Amino acid sequence: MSDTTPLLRLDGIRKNFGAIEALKGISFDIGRGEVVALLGDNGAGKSTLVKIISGGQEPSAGRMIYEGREVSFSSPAEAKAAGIETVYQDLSLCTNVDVVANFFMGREIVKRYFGIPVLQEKEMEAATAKAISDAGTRIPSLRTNVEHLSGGQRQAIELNRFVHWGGKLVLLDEPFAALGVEQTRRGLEMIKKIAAQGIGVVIITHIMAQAFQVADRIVVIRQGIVAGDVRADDTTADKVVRMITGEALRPSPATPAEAR
Amino acid sequence: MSDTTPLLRLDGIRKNFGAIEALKGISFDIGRGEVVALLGDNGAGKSTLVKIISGGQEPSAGRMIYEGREVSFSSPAEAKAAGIETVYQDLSLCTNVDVVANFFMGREIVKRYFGIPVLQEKEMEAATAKAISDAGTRIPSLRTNVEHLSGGQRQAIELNRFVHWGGKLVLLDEPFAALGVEQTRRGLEMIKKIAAQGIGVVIITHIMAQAFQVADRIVVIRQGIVAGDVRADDTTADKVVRMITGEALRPSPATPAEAR
Amino acid sequence: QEKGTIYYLVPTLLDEFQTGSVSAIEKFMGDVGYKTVTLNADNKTDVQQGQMNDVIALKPSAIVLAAVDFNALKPQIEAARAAGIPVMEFDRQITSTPSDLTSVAGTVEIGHVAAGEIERLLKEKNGSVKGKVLQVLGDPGDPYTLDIQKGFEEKMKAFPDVTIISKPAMQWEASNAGSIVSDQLLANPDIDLVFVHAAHLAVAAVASMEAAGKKPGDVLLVSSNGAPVGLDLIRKGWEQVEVEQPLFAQAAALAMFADKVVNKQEIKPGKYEVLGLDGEVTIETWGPNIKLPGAAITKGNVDDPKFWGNMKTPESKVTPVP
Amino acid sequence: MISTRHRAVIEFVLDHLVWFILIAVVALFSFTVPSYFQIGIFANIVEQSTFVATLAIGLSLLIIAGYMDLSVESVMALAAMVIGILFAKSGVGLGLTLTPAWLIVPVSLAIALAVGAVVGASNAFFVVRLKMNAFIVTLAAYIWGRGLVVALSGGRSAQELPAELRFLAIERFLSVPLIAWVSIAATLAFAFILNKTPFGRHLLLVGGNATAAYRAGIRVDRLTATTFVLAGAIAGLAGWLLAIRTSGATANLGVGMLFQTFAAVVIGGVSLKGGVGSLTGVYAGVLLLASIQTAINLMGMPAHFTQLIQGGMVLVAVLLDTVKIAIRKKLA
Amino acid sequence: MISTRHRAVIEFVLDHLVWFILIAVVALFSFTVPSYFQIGIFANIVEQSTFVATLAIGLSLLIIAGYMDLSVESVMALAAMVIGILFAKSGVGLGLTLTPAWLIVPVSLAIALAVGAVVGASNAFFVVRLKMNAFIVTLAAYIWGRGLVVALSGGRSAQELPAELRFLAIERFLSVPLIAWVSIAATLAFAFILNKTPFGRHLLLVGGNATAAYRAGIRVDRLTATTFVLAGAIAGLAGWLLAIRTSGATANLGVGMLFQTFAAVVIGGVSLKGGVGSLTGVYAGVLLLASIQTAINLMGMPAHFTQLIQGGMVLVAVLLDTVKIAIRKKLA
Ligand SMILES: Nc1ncnc2c1ncn2[C@@H]1O[C@H](COP(=O)(O)OP(=O)(O)OP(=O)(O)O)[C@@H](O)[C@H]1O
Ligand SMILES: Nc1ncnc2c1ncn2[C@@H]1O[C@H](COP(=O)(O)OP(=O)(O)OP(=O)(O)O)[C@@H](O)[C@H]1O
Ligand SMILES: O[C@@H]1[C@@H](O)[C@@H](O)CO[C@H]1O
Ligand SMILES: [Mg+2]
Ligand SMILES: [Mg+2]
Repeated sequence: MSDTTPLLRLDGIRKNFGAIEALKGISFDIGRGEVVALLGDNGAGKSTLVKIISGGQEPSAGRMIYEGREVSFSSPAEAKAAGIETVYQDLSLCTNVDVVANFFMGREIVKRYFGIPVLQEKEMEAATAKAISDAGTRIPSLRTNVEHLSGGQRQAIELNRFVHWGGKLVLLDEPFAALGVEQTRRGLEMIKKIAAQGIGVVIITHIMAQAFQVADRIVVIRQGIVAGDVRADDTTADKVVRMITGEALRPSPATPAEAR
Repeated sequence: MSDTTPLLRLDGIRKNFGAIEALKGISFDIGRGEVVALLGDNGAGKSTLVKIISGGQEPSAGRMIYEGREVSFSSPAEAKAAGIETVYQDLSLCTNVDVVANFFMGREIVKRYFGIPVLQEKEMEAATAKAISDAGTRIPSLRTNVEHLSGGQRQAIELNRFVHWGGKLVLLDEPFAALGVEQTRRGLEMIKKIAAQGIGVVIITHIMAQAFQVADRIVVIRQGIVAGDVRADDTTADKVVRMITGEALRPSPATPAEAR
Repeated sequence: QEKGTIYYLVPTLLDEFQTGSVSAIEKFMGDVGYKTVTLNADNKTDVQQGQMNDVIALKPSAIVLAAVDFNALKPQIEAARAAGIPVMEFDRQITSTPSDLTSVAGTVEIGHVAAGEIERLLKEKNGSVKGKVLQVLGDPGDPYTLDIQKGFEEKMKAFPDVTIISKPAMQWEASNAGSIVSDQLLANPDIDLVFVHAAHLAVAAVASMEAAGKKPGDVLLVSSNGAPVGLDLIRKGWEQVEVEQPLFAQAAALAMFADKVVNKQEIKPGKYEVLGLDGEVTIETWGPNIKLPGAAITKGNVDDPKFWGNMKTPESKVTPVP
Repeated sequence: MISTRHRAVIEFVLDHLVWFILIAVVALFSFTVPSYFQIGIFANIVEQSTFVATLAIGLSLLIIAGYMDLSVESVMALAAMVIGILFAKSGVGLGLTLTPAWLIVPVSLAIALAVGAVVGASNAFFVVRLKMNAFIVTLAAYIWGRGLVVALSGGRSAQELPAELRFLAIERFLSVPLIAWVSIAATLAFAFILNKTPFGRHLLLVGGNATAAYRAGIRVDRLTATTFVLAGAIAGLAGWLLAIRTSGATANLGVGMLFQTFAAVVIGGVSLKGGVGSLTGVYAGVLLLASIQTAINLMGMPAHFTQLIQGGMVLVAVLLDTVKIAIRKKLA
Repeated sequence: MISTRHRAVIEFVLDHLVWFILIAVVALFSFTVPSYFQIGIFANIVEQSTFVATLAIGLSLLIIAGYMDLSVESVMALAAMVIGILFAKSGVGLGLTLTPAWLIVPVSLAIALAVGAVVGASNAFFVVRLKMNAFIVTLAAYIWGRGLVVALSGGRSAQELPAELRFLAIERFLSVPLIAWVSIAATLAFAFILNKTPFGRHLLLVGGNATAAYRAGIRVDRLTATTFVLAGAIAGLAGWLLAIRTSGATANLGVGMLFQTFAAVVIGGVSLKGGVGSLTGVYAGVLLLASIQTAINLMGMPAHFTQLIQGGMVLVAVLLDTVKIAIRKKLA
């Protein structure tokens, strides 16, 4: 499961949006089978980093070394092909089609008749039903359009469809934000299971408890730079919160520092 | 601050979507200055209930008694006029305009010249800047379109704009789901402050800790019915979780019950 | 070319008469020493109004106008003439304001000629002037088609035994005409004759007849304007008569008087021979007007090279009227 | 409460409401408009629907994917004119012949499809590669496409296509000419593609949320380009059919069909916002418009009033659609 | 890295790119097309833009709010024809006179606006009250509106409006006729309304996310209805101006302007998806199209090729717009 080269190495990743510097040089590694919790304040740059890794945005500068080779994905399709699966913070569902169509988006099961690929709806529905129920989510009908589903039901689709496809690296951007208690518990378990298979996992969350429950390492981003990169065993929730808000950087302030 | 009649009484609220019964008769009260945590599994019907109270959806059956009089709001504008402010789970922002325009959506500050109302951008910007910074959120420029903001930045706009307008009852549907640690802390404090002013608050969340931190009462909805309505002091997180998942209803099951 | 430039404002190039007029005017004006530049308004009145304005700014020797809308160009005509630029009107008569010369076949007259021919055809077919005629108009907002209709119906009043059904082909579009013909052949299987207001409409009308199982001559067909496809249809027996608009003569007449118009000399009323046709100049309230009666083209004379539809542009040069 | 079975029936009707409106409208005309009620007239309605129905396939696919194509009408005219010029015997037609003569069917069809596909590819290039707005690009193609028809034909007509092609407009199966069957077959084929193949599924996904589809690894650009080319080729097919029906081509052939096509597509239930629509619904929309036009052709009213009546009828027909909302509300 | 100041300049140019494209195109034509570079021609461009520019105001407002209005062209024609019939002295005109004579200016304007507002209100009724699709409703109005023009006039024209009205087309200020100034003034007024008043702000919000606006307490229905009525009235204004320029009205007046208006609106930067656009940009789009048309008028090329060239030029002009993407990328 382990290996000397990391699964992914980020080296000086920068990203500007016009005058705004969202990322100012991010470097850290993700190992095979390792769960990295990526923490940070709102607007710190976490989602931007995820989009860069998953091929949705180009970095303004910096290198990514994936499985020992420098890569630059020019589309999510390429990153996917390289084994990188992503769950986005702003849900990536098509609300105009049903649960099954969303679950198999871009990876539909087909059977060929005279060379023509024909969708296998029954098979896809069965697979979707199993995944959703394993996740502890209840959806009245898998044939309703996603626009009619609750926030948590939507997130369950998004979170669980990636498991179906394995991959080598999984990026989860606040995947439990809308999930219920039980669903979150199962989600965290699932993360442990995939990591155990040697898959690298990056999980973004604002809930310390979740981070400490699954993470091997904690990386904190503050205003576009890495403000901390520690083993989860070596730190505490309080310390991490201070890294996030930046308090730790100042000598004991009188009032809690405002993130300004 | 207290009064014998509740601020809002829900009486047998039902809601069907075609064949689906999302709410099967919900009854409970919300008092002035009371914070009610509305808990429940994904798809339990919480958001649907919020939309009904806030005038966005009509109930299929049932009555709402608000300040002692039966009401039926046919639009959010009417509910707003009656003093009900809502923060929706699926964010209600216009990503095509800037932060300020979103913050003052529908309640723009104007000055009249020859009877023509003219937008006062400076004033609105100043007010927005203050509210956002009080909330502990950092937004690079209030003049960028919301489409360029991070998830937490967006939620901060939505959550904080309602404070600006007071009201009598505030409905918060998972208002902290995307917020950072510090921003959530301030949000919870804010809720206490508003309640102290005699405003009723309904807050939906999946995080037990948040619920117990602010709630006077906890109402649990399970599959469209009220599965529990208890004082926060009289219960524990574990008990509430069991109400949510339905375990409590079964005599000690061997395996953890699946919400099916 | 040495004498200056004349602008020709053509209303559209989507039908054969108009296309033919471009080359005819360019040729005949060339004969008498003028260069012609053509602007196409694509059937849009406001575009043509703008073209007039632009052309006025160019100060040409004269403008030849075939108006999209017969009367909508009045202010621009006035503006051009006020700027000292003479305006000649081609094919579409404008009576609401004076111009320097108008050369027309006469749309109402086309209706008259068609009525005469249809009277003959019905009599030959039914023994007397009776029967059912389907009249396919062009666009109902186009005065050109309304005037033909007026002339035609005015004459046909004399024959109460003839039923006329009139339907418009929106935007002069051929397949619209085709649909009308196929529907009407079913609703009124006893239609004796179809009269379409332009030859390109006859193309689709014939296709519909053929699809309805008709043979050439089963349903008589009359059309106006004398375009090449119309003459082809006569040769094949599908069509009996084209009422020609004497395109060449109409264009040549303008060229014959071009010098007089450009130099603001008087045009005298009277008979003038234009490419072998008898034209008559009259002085009307809207100025000098030369009318060149359209002839009926039938199987008997269809190959006569004088018809513009045979596309044999006269070789002899037009000479200016002294 | 309504029984599940009952509800299913109502849902079915609502989902196919255009068809029921069509039936209602045709029934009404059959009772009120003399000569309307006869096989021949119904066959005419189907025949007249051929071209708009064909154009509507490509346009629907593009709109469902979240794009626009204003060029289809001109592309159709261009294809028709190219066929007219090459194979018609009089007018501007060159009257080319092939041996054996029936070869003209596949050859002319291939040419028409190719003409359409080339324009579609040019649209795709500007929209997908250069990221230009599809509305503007295809508007430009609408203008230059018609311009090319005029330039090629000199504004003149081509007439008389050979009998080997014309039989498609003359021969009938179940009273309906073969050209109409071609468009019905094309509609069904693409309805199948839209509903049952990954290509069709991806069109819906891209039209619903292009970002989500892109993130899911769907090659949105390739899909879009393919669809533009397809829409062009299908417009070429429409041009081929139109040339066959007209037995040639005129410079203004098909003018105004773009509007009818858009109307049919929207009446048929395709959302201009993308992501929603079915081709069978669109076909019903086309038939609905043609039924109204035919009623007007038969009604015997003064020519001046036809447009007024037509506008009113379109409104009334679609008004029926609004009962949908009322019923759905009742259902809940 | 680029300096902040530098960046601001570039951002400004990009935000007003249509204007810069317009300047580039006009400069190019001035150098290459004989007689293009003169005040009279520029004045003509502005004058010819009057009607499309006016129509584009109402259409832009509706599109920004997320709707569509295909009826504006017909509404304009209807208003023009009503004015023509009432006040023109010959043709189908009744030649009504008022004392004092100048009263005709406000009276005819009020009538034109009212005609437009009534059609707009009818559209609003169907769209807002009956929840019908705006595309279909306004398409129907496009058809019946033109139909009403034909029916009222019998397809004929009305000519010769009194001098008290005509002076607006004849008198010039800075070489540009007064009617053009009316449309410029209207554009500026509505640009102000769009940018600086709650009404305009709410249009943008509704177009961006109607649900969010509704939840925020904006009365979306009332806003939409108002905007339809406004768009109708503005089209009435365009009709009034067009009648004055034409000194009457003809049945086919303004045919085809709908397309030009849509093109100008989109070229001017309004997104057909709603929520984005500025009226000054749209005005530049109108001028751009008129400049191209004028260049074609002056170029003296064979008439058969004009449409071909026009389509190509529209494409090339808008192609310039794509450099935007490249530059924005560089900026990042
Ligand atoms: N396309 C864009 N254009 C301009 N600014 C952007 C864009 N995308 C992101 N930003 C800015 O970059 C910064 C980082 O955003 P990002 O979404 O990465 O934050 P985050 O760490 O994921 O925050 P959150 O916890 O709120 O999700 C923010 O200030 C945001 O406003
Ligand atoms: N418009 C609709 N049409 C059909 N079903 C709907 C609609 N809105 C909600 N539902 C269904 O009603 C149920 C309750 O949904 P609701 O959004 O109220 O859940 P919730 O308790 O807020 O869940 P979550 O915690 O996931 O946000 C769900 O099963 C959902 O699929
Ligand atoms: O002859 C043509 C007709 O064919 C018609 O298109 C209208 O204009 C006339 O001049
Ligand atoms: Mg984020
Ligand atoms: Mg919810």
